[in-house]
Amino acid sequence: MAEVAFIIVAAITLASAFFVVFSPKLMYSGVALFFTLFGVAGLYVFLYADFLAATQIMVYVGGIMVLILFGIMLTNKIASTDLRQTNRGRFMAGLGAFILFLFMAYIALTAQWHTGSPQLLDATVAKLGLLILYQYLLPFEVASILLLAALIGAALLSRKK
Amino acid sequence: MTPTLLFALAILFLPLLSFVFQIFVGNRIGRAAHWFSLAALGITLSLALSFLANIFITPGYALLDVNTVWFSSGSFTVELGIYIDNIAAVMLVVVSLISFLVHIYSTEYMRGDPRYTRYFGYLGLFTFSMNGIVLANSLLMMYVFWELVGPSSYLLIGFWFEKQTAASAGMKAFLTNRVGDIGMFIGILLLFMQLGTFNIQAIAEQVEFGAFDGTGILLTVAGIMVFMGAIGKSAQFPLHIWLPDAMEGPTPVSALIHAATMVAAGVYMTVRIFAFLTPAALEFVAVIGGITALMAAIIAITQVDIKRVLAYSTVSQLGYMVMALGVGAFQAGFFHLTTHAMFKACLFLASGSVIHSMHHALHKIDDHSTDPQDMRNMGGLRKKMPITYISMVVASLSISGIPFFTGFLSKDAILAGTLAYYNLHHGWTIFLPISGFGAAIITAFYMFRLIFMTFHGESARQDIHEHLHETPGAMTTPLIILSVLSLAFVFTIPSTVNPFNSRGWFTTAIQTGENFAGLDMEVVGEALHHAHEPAMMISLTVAALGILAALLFYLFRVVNVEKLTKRINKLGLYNLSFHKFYIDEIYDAILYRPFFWYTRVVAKFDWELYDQKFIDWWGWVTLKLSDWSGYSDYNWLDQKVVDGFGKATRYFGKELRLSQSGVIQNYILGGVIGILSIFILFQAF
Amino acid sequence: MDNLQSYLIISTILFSLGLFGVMTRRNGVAVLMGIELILNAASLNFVAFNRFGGMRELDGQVFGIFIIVLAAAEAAVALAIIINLFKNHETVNIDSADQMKG
Amino acid sequence: MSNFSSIAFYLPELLLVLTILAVIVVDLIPGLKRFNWIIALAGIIFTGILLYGDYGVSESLYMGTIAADPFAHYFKWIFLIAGFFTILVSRHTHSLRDADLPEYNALLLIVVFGLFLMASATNLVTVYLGIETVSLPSYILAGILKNDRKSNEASLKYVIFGAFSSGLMIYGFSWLYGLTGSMSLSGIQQGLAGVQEPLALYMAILLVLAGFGYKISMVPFHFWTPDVYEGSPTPVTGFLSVAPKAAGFAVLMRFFYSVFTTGSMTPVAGVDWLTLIALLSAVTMTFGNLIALQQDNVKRMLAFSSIAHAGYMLMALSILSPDAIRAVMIYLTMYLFMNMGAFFMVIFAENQLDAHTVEDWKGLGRKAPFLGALTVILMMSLTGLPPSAGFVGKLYLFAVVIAGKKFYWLAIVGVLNSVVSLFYYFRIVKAMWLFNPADTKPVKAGGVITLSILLFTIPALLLGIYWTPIINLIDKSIGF
Repeated sequence: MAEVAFIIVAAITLASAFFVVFSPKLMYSGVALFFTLFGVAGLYVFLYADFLAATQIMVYVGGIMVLILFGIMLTNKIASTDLRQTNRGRFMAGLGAFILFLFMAYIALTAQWHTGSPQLLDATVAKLGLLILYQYLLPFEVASILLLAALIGAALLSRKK
Repeated sequence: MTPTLLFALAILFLPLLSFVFQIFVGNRIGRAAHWFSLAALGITLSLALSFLANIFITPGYALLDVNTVWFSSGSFTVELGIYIDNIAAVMLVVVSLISFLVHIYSTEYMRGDPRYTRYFGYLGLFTFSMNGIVLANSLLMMYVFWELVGPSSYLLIGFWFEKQTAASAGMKAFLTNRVGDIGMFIGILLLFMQLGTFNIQAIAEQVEFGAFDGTGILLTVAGIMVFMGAIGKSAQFPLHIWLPDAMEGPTPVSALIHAATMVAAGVYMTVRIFAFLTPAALEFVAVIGGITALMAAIIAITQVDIKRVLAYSTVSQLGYMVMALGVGAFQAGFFHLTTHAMFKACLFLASGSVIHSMHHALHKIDDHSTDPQDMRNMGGLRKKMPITYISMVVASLSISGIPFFTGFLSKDAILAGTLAYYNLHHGWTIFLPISGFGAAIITAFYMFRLIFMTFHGESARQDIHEHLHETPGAMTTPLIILSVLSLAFVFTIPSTVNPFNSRGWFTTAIQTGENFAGLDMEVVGEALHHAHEPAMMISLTVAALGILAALLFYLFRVVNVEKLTKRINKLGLYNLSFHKFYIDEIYDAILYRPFFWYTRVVAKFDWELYDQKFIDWWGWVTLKLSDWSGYSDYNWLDQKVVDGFGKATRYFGKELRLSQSGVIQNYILGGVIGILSIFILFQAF
Repeated sequence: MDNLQSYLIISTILFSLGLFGVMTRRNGVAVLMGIELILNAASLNFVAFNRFGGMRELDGQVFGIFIIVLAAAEAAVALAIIINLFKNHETVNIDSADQMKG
Repeated sequence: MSNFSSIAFYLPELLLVLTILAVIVVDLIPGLKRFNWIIALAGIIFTGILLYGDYGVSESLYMGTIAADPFAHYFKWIFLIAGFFTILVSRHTHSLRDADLPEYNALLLIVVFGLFLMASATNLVTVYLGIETVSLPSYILAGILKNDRKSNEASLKYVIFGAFSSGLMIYGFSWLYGLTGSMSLSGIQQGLAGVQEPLALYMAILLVLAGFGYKISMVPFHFWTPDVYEGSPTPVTGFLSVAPKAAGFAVLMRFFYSVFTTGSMTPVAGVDWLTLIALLSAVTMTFGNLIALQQDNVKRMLAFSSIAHAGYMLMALSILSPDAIRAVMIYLTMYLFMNMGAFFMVIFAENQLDAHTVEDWKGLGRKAPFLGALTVILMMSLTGLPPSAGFVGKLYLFAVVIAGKKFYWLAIVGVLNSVVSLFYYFRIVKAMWLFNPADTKPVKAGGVITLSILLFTIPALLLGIYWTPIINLIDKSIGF
């Protein structure tokens, strides 16, 4: 049962990712990205990363996706969301990405990754909370400064003058 | 601080002080500011002379050898120091003497120039960097001053930068020198990495005790690399191309930089590193010198610009010095450096005097199109400018290697060296004496061609001639001093009075007791001793031949024989003059008649044909040779190699530029393809 | 199917697709989507390694969280820049910004 | 060290954060608005004082996520100097007159903070955060001239290329994590000792290198450099060409010298990244120099030359020894002065004459002889002619390569390249001095610009003559 569910989630993720990249219509790409991000969140669930899955949905789907959709709407008339692709670089880009994919897939399958027994964790939230506020306190605080920078910057660039 | 050290520091920094003074204060004072520079250089000269006197009293010891740690960190210690031995002391005198005389000369030559004080400042800067090279005890310090010489000579060559040619000549000199300097830098680093020191004495010592591992190939490479610097700075083949162009600078600058001091820096440096040049490296040095000496001499024949003749002659003489070092006669080489500095500075300053005078004359008749440096516009100047004329003749005799003049002493020693080298090595090394003697004959020829064309015969332009006059005392005094210094007795008396013996006090003073990696000095000394006499004979013959040829070619062609006979006629020697010394008859008897007879018998050859085919044969050959070498020099080296490098880099730059297409996604594609190709490349191998 | 390799393959595919999208999409917003795919692929990797590599701590998941946070910040800035471009160039086609080259 | 006790060693950064907040808050109060730059400068000065107090400290802070070690300490000075003068000069840059300077100052300070983090990061999380904290505000700084199309274009290219490279980098990070099971650099180094099959490690190194290579503009991740440098406001360009590049080298050295090595100074099993760096170094400097020859825009020329400088520094990193780190640190110090000095001169030329191309610079030496003379020194230094700081820097780099006895060819390539560089640097000198300007009316720069150029030219010359103190300082700063 779990296997079937995994295959379905994985298939949705990859198929929608294909759509994101290949769809000629920008709006469709945006919607497809929505599914991809959801799919990745689903994969996190399979990996017992429930908090991360929730974050993914809240931040990505709730935040970044909305931003992107806003971006699309602000810069296009919805009726003409026609998106042409650059034809010149497409072949070379495809070839490059594909060869890189082959190499990486080969390495991913054959490499001798760090091993150990798979963890069986049910509640990660408490652990993660401790980790972030103890081991990773500094990065956590620094991230706030980074967000501040993004805030200032985005406001600075978007406001009229 | 010992007095000696204090003096040495004064020698180094007084010219710099002069520079600082002229740049910051000079402009406000105006013309009188040159007194400061004169005083500074005067003191420098007298201090240098005091060193020379000390050396003369106690030769063979280092006068000063101080060392202080400049900085030290871990494995990297660099010391800063001054080393004065007999060689350095002589060099200091040469530099400060010529510099001082050029300062005096320039007060007149540069009169009225809008940047008069700045010019003196630049001279000071140059002298400072030059003295730095001489005083340095480590290769690194020498390199630093070596590079400092570059910009200061750049400033002087391009001093009249309004002239586009002057500006680009300065640039060319600077860039060409850099090519050699880079090699020198690598060589210094190679030595440092092997031996862990920049100190020249320490390097020589360690090399002597076999510190260099392996078969010595690395040492050879390092030596040749360091010598590259000399190839650039001393205008050796194939980097000599900048020197003739550098004549765009003011003439006193040419005398200072491009005759006496800067170009000699390369030779001086080679003398310094001589102790650790391997036989293979020395062979390389000798060949470079030989090629340069002969080639430049051949080129000099066809030049009509008075300064260009001298420029090529300088290149040729530098080739002599380098060749001398290569064959192991390094004392002869250094001796020639010293004598050459005197007579070549004299020649340049004399030519400057001529140009100055021509320039003023042209200015007076309001002629701005005629080239004041073209010898074809001169002629008959000797009466108008007797002091210039006499000093130039003295210097020419000296450079031609005539006994009683300094050039004879040093040149003879070099030629003996090449002959000795051939005797020791045989085979292809015959090239070295051939090039030495060949260059000697040509030198004598073109120098007297210059004299005859400029000072003898009829004036080519009477209108100019009327306005010519001898230059003022500030310009002639240096000429007189330098021509006196071109007389042999200065370097021999009191040790020897024999004019054919070069072993005067000077050669004793520049003896060193060092051992050398490259050569067994005893063998070389022995061979030199044997080669001395034949070399002298040949060189005398050769010099005489050269002058004779010049006489035939230029004096008798230019002088109107009819006028001469009329003048002689007044003295009553009518018959003789009537028959024109019977020269025509002699010619007729021994040349024409047999020849016409021969032509009548054989074919329809006539006088013109004979003229073209026979008399001018030598001229034709040399002209062609010189044309060809001039052509190859310019078209091949300059255009193909030097410009070719520029063109190639530019071409590739242009092609590579296309990668910067302006489209960000192509950039990312470039990054991805970069990763892929690196990955494949490194996995495949 | 629930093993490390299958997650790695999924992530690799996402990565390559993202790369392809970044290289070929003309619209700036679409390029941004490609970048999001790459970031998601990396994040997925971290979490998968965390799960199967026998790590004692949950560092991988923490890194995943940071990636999400930074992706949000980056998206905000990038969109602001793209909108600014739109104001000046009247288009979001990023190859229209090729004034500087060579 | 625990989080709480780490604060004692984190005071400079904390003060920097306070300054950032103060600058933002002051901007909101109408009467105090114009003081924001004084606050920013004062903040940097006081940060410097606090930083001085940390001299000689070598501690691992915040549960090992960052380290306050002498190595990072040295780099922090470079960032502070660069940041201070950039803020100072920006106020006197005409092209920035209409920009929002309070935000500009705040963003610049955030970049400095990020640089601090980059130099001291010892954990994958902090490395990533550091790089992003530098990049994100930089994107905005590049595009701060909102109505300037070139500035827009610069920031767009910057953000896309930056996001792409950091994506590659964290993908590489994830593989490092997967191979070793650790996030801290020391843990990764120990974990890598057990890696048998180096293929995955090799790919990971390449991907990580993409992220660092982008920061130091190494070929083939250099493409953004010229466009971004040309389009950004000049003070930003000057800053970007020095500070993030230095931080990139700091991270690169920390990574490659402490992670991808075994304990005994040899590359990690089976991955010959030394040859890789040597190759990339040769390509990088050749590329930068050859294209720089073709440029007419001075800023763009300096951009390509900065690529070439990165190549020179990489040259030393192809030898695995403490000397290499020292040589790079020396060169970065020299580079800070000579390159920023050159950019200040560009600001002067833009301010007073609206000069952008070499053609526009013609006769500048006549119009402003003092600054012109200083520029000659700066160009000499950038070319690496003695006696100048650039020469000393190159001396150390070449010494490392030759002492390494491995890549002699690389030294030759480097030497040929520095000959080529002479041609374009002296094109500027030639334009300045060998042409007569249309009018010889003297041009005066503002006091601050003149002072900044002078203050950066003096070290560019002085450090070429006497550099013992710097060496001594660096020698004490090599420990990771």
